[in-house]
Amino acid sequence: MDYSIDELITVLMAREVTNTDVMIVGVATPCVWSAFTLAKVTHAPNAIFHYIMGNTFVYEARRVSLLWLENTAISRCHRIHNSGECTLELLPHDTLTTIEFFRPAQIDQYGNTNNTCIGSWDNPKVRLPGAAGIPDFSGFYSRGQSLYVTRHDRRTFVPSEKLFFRSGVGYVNGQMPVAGGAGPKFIITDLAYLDFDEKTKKMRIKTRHPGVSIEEIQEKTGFELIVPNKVPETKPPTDHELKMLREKVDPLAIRRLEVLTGKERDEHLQYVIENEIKMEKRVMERI
Amino acid sequence: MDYSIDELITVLMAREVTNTDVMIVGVATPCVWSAFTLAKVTHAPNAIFHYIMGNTFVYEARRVSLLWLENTAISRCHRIHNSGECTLELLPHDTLTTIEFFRPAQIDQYGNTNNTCIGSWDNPKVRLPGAAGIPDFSGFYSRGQSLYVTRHDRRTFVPSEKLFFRSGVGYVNGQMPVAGGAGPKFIITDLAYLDFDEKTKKMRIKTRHPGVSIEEIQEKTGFELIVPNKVPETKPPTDHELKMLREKVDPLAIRRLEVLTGKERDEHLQYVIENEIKMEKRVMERI
Amino acid sequence: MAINKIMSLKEAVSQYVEDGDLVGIGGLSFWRKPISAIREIIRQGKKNLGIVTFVGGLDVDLLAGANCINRVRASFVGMELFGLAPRYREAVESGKLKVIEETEASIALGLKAVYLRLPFMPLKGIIDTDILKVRDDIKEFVDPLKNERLVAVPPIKPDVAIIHVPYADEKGNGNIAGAVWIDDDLSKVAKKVIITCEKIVETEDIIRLPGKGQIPMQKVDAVVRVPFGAHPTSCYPFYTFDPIHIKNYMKINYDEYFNTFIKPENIGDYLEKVGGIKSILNIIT
Amino acid sequence: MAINKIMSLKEAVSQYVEDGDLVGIGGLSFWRKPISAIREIIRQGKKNLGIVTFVGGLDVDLLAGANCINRVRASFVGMELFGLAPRYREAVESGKLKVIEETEASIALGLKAVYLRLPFMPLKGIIDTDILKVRDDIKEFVDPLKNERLVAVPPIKPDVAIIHVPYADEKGNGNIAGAVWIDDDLSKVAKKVIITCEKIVETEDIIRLPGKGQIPMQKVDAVVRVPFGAHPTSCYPFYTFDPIHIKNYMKINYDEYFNTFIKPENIGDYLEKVGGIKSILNIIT
Repeated sequence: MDYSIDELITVLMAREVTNTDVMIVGVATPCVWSAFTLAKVTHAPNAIFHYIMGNTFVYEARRVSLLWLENTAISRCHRIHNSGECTLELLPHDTLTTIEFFRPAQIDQYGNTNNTCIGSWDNPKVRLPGAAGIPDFSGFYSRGQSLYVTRHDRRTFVPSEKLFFRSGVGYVNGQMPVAGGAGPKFIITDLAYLDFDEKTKKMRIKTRHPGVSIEEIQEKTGFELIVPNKVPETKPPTDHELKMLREKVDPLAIRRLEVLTGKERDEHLQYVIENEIKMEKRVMERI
Repeated sequence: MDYSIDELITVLMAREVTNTDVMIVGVATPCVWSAFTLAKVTHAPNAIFHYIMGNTFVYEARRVSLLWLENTAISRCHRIHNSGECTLELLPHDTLTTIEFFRPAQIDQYGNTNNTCIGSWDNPKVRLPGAAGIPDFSGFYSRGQSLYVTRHDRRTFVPSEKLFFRSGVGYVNGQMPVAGGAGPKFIITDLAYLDFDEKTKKMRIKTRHPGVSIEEIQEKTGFELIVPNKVPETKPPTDHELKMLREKVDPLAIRRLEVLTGKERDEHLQYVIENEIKMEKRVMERI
Repeated sequence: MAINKIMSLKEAVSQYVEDGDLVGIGGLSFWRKPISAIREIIRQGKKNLGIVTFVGGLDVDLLAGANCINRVRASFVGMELFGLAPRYREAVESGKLKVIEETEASIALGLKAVYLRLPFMPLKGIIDTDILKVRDDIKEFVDPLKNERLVAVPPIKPDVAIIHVPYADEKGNGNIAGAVWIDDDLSKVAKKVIITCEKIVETEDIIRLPGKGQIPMQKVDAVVRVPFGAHPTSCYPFYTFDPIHIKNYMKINYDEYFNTFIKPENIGDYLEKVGGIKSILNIIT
Repeated sequence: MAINKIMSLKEAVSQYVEDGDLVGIGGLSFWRKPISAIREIIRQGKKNLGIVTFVGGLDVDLLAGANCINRVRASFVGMELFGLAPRYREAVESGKLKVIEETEASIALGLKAVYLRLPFMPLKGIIDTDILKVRDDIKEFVDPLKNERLVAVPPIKPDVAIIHVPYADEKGNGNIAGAVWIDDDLSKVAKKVIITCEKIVETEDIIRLPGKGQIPMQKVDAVVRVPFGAHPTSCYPFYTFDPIHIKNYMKINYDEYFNTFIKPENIGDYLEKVGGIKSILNIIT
């Protein structure tokens, strides 16, 4: 089956989930939520959702939603905490939660990230939302940090000296994180699956997506990538993965809001809103 | 009306409670629980119970119990926390909880206390239960520490050099507590109401209980007490206080377990147990 | 004799929010934000407020647009999938609004430090970030037991906390049906607390509600009933955020927004402007 | 495919408790203590265990009497109004059992430190106590921000936590109906967790129970059903502690106690020895 880029990214993220994971569903990241839900209904039925929208653990999977996610996160949870417990206990802990995907506005060759500002901090061209909890947890995960970027370009992939603000810590100067975690593990983008060289801790192409050349990936990256002798093609989504994603997990394609821009995005947002405020659709389907 | 010593101590403690207090009910201190309950049903109707047995806030008053206090502490609570929140947040905080009575095994002239051991720490004659939370909270209370002792004698009231272990901090060397609280405020005993001299921070007789002489109090204290020119007699329990305490608050006189010893105590414990395991008495009366 | 803390929004804000205060705001981006109280703060023309909130969104943006605030402590400020927060951006980029860079843990620990009267709390997470370069009140130090690298973050003590909750009693017990976020900590450490609520219930009911009274009565100064008081943000389990209103908010001129939606004091008048019962039907769960 | 962690007490204790382990025990003095698991530990002759518990009582006393433990971390160990803990006293006074002096806050903070991988947590409360004289792993230091006097307490990481709960599901979610004390923290930071429970319910039921699953499934290794498994301590909301048994325990010779009450492996046999249904009628709520 044909697939779109949001579908590819979502499927690749889903494949990272294991059956014993506790999957951290953040706010406003429908690709991640879709990926976790897809994993849950395909190969990881015992995985647990940890919803930040709710501060809850939830065992069952429900359809992805823009407007009604509080219902999904809260009404059927089997544990509820507060953000103090979430932030200071569950998230940095290695067993209580296990997998989280971060999306940086900028990332350098060592996996250091910036979500704080474009331009200088005290006189920013664009004030971005901020670090959130990324530095609080990313250095802790023993299985490493999971990252994704929906538009692979030189504005996002920058050399260290062009990272405007280091709001998330990767391999600073090639070192392991102080907090004891395994450091950045991989980045899933619209062009490739990238990981980090074990020795130099620099970013490396692991697989290139179907139809994408190594040259294109390098060209759209603001620093030199490590290119192994063999760079296989990314295994594309299977028909089953696509079918589940489209029909069950995220039929309104809310995930697409993470990849679209401009007018197209605005129209899709309108489409999602209109569909979700329809009376008869407010109970989130259990899948 | 005549009254017993447990009744006097309980009434005096009750009088310390104000209408806006949050009263910390510890475990195995029925005098304190009786006192708080008495205050609640007499002059402090808006006071809130904070039960350690339950880690709960409770607004309504119930009869004091030995066996069924979990029911009282939990079934009707309007807030429930865990000990982490209780110990690290509510108790040291100045508004969330406000009054707690501690009973030391030893106390010196500066209000330093010992609940850890009799004899040297590494070769104790008697291993006592331990510091519990006394040092964690006592230095914080802005209204000061409230103390009580059911048997005023030279084994309990000792000079600083005979305090075997300082497990609770009073005015160390006459200084205010490091944690910022007001320090020991008063001690209610079976002989007197004692407080501390504002300047020297040494223990002082404030009132002597009816029939007790200053000489007797001093004689039963292992250090020199400050004796003001005027030491009035303690105002004895009123008929209303006694009636409420005996008939409503603690009809089985469970509080007496804190003052009795030996065979008398054993028999009273048996009496309380027998009465409380009776089927028809298991719902704690709301008062 | 009975405790009764119920008052009007006007009274509560004028009595408990002072110019220059550090105001703790509950909720998350556009979920259960005390927006009716924010509108009242704007109407009363409060100035030089500081904000501390776990994740800011419409709350911070409205206050930035109205020039009520000069500093913000938040781990994140944004309008989620609706975009960056427009007035917040403008205020920060023009230098009018100071951002005190925080993370989730630095805020959570800063609040926790207040309870035990600690001058700091230790943290590993933010070591090696640039946050340390722009926060001179955060210091790296060597821990006294194991010589590990650590960072010391200072306490955060709000002057007043403002929390919207679905249920409250007149004594000030507040029940949050959904996510609590840091609202319990904000209430517990703030010097004064205002809660706005959808419904006033009896203490008997608080006892029976899941989660009971997460906001403890002894900390609460004012209880204000404002049905749909979080609109256009959500209040679980009653309604979700109003996506149409928020989409509109992202485009509309601020003065027009002020005149149409902030000026009306009466919640009914406001809700009529928002679209009346048909808009409410869109968002109730 | 479905997760099922249910096993026998014998299996759970032999598989997850090793000689020398630091064992975290839930409950408080004689309230909701996992006594059936303690009896199993004694029967299996475990040695050199350390105990960490918020407040110790019958649990610590039984283990001290059986010579299973060589160190105890607790803020308090006693039998409440029934007296001092007799075997604990004897073991400490004879030098067989080492007390690591703790307070409520030093234990609570020690557990909290584990989450953020902190080498210490700061505390004011215990400054100027003699606890600092007998704990060389606690140090006074000067805080890096305000130069205040502080004390650094180290992390506490149990090898295994043992918690008795009224309700659990087969996945390992545990619900505590009454006071949680530090049992959630013990479970969350311990390397392995055994829960014993009164009743096995479905996850669907955990969702509906007040407090839901305070003990999170992902941390739990073994779920063991033992009705009256906390006896002679309490398990709210089902039964309170058995005052007659505890009074007897205070006087009886330990060997006799062992032979009569600890030896029987089967919970029914044990309860018959305790007095059977008439004793149970005394304590059910």
